[in-house]
Amino acid sequence: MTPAPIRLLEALLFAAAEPLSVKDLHERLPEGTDIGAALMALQGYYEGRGVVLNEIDGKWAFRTAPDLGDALKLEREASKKPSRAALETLAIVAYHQPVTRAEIENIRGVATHRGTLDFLIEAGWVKPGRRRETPGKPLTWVTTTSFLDQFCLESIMDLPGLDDLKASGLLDRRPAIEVIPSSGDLFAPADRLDEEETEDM
Amino acid sequence: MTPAPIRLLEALLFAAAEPLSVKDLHERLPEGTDIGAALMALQGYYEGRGVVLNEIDGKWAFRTAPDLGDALKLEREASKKPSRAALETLAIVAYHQPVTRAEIENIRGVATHRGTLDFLIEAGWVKPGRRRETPGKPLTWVTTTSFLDQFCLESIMDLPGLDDLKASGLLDRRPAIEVIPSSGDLFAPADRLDEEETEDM
Amino acid sequence: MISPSVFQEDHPRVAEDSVHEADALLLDIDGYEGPTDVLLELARTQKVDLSKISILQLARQYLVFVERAKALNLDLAAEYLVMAAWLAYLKSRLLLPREPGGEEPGAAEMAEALQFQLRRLEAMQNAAGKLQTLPRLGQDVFARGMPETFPVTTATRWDASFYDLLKAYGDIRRRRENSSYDLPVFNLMSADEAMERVTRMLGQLPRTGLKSVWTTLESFIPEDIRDKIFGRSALAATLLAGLELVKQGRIEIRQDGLFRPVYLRETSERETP
Repeated sequence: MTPAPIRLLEALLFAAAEPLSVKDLHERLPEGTDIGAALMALQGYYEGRGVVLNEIDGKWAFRTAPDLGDALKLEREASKKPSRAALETLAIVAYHQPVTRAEIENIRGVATHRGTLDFLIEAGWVKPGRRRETPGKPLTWVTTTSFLDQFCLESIMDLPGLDDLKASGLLDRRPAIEVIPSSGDLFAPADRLDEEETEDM
Repeated sequence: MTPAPIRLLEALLFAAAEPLSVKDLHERLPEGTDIGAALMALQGYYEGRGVVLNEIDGKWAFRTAPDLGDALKLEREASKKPSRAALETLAIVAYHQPVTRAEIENIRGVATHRGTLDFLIEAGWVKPGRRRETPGKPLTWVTTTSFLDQFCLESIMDLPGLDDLKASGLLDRRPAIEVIPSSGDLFAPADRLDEEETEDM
Repeated sequence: MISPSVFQEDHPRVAEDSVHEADALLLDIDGYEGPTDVLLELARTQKVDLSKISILQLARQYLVFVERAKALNLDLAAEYLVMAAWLAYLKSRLLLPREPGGEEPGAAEMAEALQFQLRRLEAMQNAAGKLQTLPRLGQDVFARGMPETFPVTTATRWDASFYDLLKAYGDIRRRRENSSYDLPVFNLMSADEAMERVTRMLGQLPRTGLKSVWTTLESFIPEDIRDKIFGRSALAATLLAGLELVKQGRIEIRQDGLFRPVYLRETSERETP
């Protein structure tokens, strides 16, 4: 087993949200630890591996080995949250598929921004289904396998029904009488309406 | 120098905060890599170290060694504390899964309050499973990979005391006594909402 | 004199203790997750393995609990009363000899089912406790603090959880419902109404000199109120009106101790119209 201070050092550097200075490490490691020696030893373990222990500006951090960048197409990028409009549209397609664009708008009660469906198609969550056999033969929309993957569902049948949503508290947020005096829930959702008007993508 | 595929694997897993499935790894590693063998080799390297390679529900992630928790003194994530009802419900889903809401209610002997299941869904610990092939096709609930990750379990087979509970027959989900007005058997609250509205008066 | 053994059931020796337990439970009734939870707690007071529990004693303990609630004028939720009815039935079945050829479930089976229910709930409560003792990610075990992400060649990783999806759908449905949703109408007495009523009635009180006689707060409240909520709101609104009039220096208010009646009297010179 690796000596205790080195294990701890390794765990600290792994879990830290930012590079740590020797001073930071001093505060967190047992008193009397030879930090310099421990860092050298740890750096030795990672020699030639997929991960390296780097010193940048007097601070220490693990990084994936620079030569692997190409192979991994490594890029720093924060994951993004889909817009509210996109999520709502996606939810409607999921629950009401196959569903036409007019129906989506009718259910949402807001005109659907052109980009919203485009976004869902590009994300790979929604695809065109059959045309409806009604005048104008409108195109319908359905969800894809990759939609199921994203939300860890095995089948579209596994979406909770309305009664399930109700029971789990997701559907009905009507203020019960006991909340009236304490919180402003009853009159508050004014801001929610503002939010809806702006269909940001 | 460590063999190239293992270096890549190490870099991939080290860089990710979330567990990666073998499928994820497949897509990013050179074709023909024996991922199983590479994972085993990598896990061997980290044996007894401050960071260890864990399998969670068939996915893989580096995590700090569990025995270092106290010594790490890292900022603890301020997580919302589950209520007693939520924890009990979580335990029932974990041990009895897949389990329907009616079954949860029967085991607990109370109707599920709003905020219980939706807390668990929001935390990402519980998700819908397949619908039960019984009349009404009720939705079942199961735990997620993120639940296992969060509670440092490799699989639901590792739930504490699972074998004893199984042996004692206590994991039977069938209703024992039918006096619980939960699933609407007794008072048939076709309209559960009314019931909730007035319950605190 | 009738032999006490005949009525043994009506004079349980555990009565004193049971009342004590019942009160302790009633004090913390909000801390319990329904009648089964309360039953489990009562069962624990028997201090035996749940598989050896006396169901008859347990039924008695629970019925004492419900009786105490009634005696203390506490409103128990309907589910507690349903359980009481079920247990009372079970108790009678356990005490009476079984009718031959009866189609109803045997008392022994019912008792066994109850016992199973309690053991299963206890097991799940213990399991919940054990879950809490497991090391937790972000508390005892940590993930990579500075994650680097690898975009798949096709698209960005979208951070949308299943919860987000359900919530989005819930929002839409709710919006639709809300469009035709009427706020529940509660029949309450408003403070203005109470003020109007109290002022009017004060003027009709008998007086001695500048002051009227002391009159209880209750006498200002309309009689024959059937609606409990309206009654409570009337009491609150009348008290509020009283306090406001005290502030204006028009009346005095008096209460001789906690939970004693509240008296009002007019003090000011009556305004001449």
